Amino acid sequence: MSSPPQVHLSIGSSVENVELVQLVVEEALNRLDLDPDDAHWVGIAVREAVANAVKHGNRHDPGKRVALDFGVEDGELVIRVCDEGGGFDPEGVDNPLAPENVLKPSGRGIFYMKRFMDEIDYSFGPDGGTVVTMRKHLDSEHLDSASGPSEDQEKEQEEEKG
Amino acid sequence: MSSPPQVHLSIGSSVENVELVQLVVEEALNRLDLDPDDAHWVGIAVREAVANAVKHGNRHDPGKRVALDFGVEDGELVIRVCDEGGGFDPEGVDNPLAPENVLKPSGRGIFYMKRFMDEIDYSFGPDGGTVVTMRKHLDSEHLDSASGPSEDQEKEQEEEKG
Amino acid sequence: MTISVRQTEGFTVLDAKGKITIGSGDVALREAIQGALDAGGKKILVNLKDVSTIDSSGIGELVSAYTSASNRGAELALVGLPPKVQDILQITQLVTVFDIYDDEAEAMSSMG
Amino acid sequence: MTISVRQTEGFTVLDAKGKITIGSGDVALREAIQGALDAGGKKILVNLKDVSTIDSSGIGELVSAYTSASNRGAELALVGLPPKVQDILQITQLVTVFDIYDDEAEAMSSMG
Ligand SMILES: Nc1ncnc2c1ncn2[C@@H]1O[C@H](COP(=O)(O)OP(=O)(O)O)[C@@H](O)[C@H]1O
Ligand SMILES: Nc1ncnc2c1ncn2[C@@H]1O[C@H](COP(=O)(O)OP(=O)(O)O)[C@@H](O)[C@H]1O
Repeated sequence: MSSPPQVHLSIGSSVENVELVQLVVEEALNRLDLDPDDAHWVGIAVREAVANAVKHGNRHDPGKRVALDFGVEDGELVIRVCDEGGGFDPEGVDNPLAPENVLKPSGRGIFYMKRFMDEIDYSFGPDGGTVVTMRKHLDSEHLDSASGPSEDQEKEQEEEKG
Repeated sequence: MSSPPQVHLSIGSSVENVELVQLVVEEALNRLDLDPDDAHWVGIAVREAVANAVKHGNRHDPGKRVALDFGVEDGELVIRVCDEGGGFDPEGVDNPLAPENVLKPSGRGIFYMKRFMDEIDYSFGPDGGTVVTMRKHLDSEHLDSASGPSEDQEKEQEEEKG
Repeated sequence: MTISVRQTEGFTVLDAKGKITIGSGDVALREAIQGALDAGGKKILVNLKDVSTIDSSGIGELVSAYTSASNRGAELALVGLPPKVQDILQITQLVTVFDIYDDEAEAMSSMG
Repeated sequence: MTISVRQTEGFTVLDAKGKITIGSGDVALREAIQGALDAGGKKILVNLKDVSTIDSSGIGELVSAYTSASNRGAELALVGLPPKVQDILQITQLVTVFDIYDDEAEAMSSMG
């Protein structure tokens, strides 16, 4: 049986690479046959998380890595983004809707991540490093279509050729 | 300074995922500003290596992983593809140009890999697993354009935004 | 993203196309706005009709553009917002901050 | 890959478009060829004009198609090969195996 894609990707810390991660995530989301609008917003949430890992976590140090894990666990889409930075206090982040913040050019990333995913958790390694875990519930419908018969067929046919 | 992309990717063993790897490799090759024809053929070589890892190495077992490392080392593009399979004898592979093989439906992958890359090496882990390392020499021109100033600029501007 | 600039009836119109996102487009937008202001443009329309994706970085650039324009005594409006751009501005309560018009014609007759 | 089938002047023409590669297209091609043979087609043209990429898996499908057609007493020819498809057939010495024509018209007048 075909299983939903479980992808691990790691990149050097440059903003250009955010786009590369995005390509992988879009393709992997396609497989889940998620509603295209939902997929768009999940894509934005990942973009924000990876951008934060590159900018704030690894401070653009190309020698430091950003890792992404994409998978489906117990009917939920689970995406983890890890950096090698010094961490931060998620509770201390300003509310971008507060009147004094509405006109600031930054400070909306985490807000969007929360808005577009069902759950966001931050954890921090003992020696530094930030892990943000983002979850989104999938309809069982999506899981069905991710495990269709197409791959089995191809596998058999490949083996015939063997 | 921007460094050429160093990307690590790992996927479950399904033929669908070959396309996912391909997307990453195409995007990473774009950054090197390689001649588009060369990039096309490097892309095919990677496709063959990943297909072999999925089919022959991991025998389509979705629990087994195929890993790809893409990077530039000493002016050479270096791409490694690793699987968790039982290995094989690269010397024992049939020549697809031999008259008795020309009409076989398979057996051309490694031949194409050799043809499209400058160097192909196979190595095998003590506990199994195949690693194929493929190299292609890059003109110094390509390296220059891969480390242009654009990213530094963006970095400074990001930091202004704070 | 590609961004192209045209002048029409006293307006500077910036047509943005593609993604306004970190690493692909945010900087181009900033430079185009700055160029328009430096050239003395007083009425600037940012046409977002062909923008497929915008992230917090792109939103930040729009906010900066708005602030820069205000500081230079110029008016800046957004036109042709696709639903996804509209939505993301909405949820950070920016639709009330920006002047937003359905299309260029509407913006021109209103800002005339 | 998408593959579409049409009948014209006693020929079955399969128009392939996109990538004929492992996991995206190799199986579709096989099914289309099989379908054409099962339907009794005796002159089959595979039009590769709009194929952007082909790998060893796709090449293998073309070889299988050729063999299946021969076994069933049908003729199979390739038409409209883009340079990259031509090149990859060339380096595994398959250009001499296949009947290859520049375009449909040439194939039809020659196989007619
Ligand atoms: N991975 C991270 N490592 C360290 N600090 C972070 C990380 N992610 C977010 N932050 C902190 O949280 C703040 C708010 O992040 P965010 O809401 O994405 O807005 P922005 O990135 O525009 O500042 C950042 O300015 C930064 O101080
Ligand atoms: N990663 C691998 N693990 C195990 N065996 C392999 C691997 N790659 C190639 N092989 C062996 O080498 C043979 C030739 O491979 P290749 O030239 O790519 O042609 P094909 O994949 O069409 O058989 C395969 O049939 C297989 O037996």
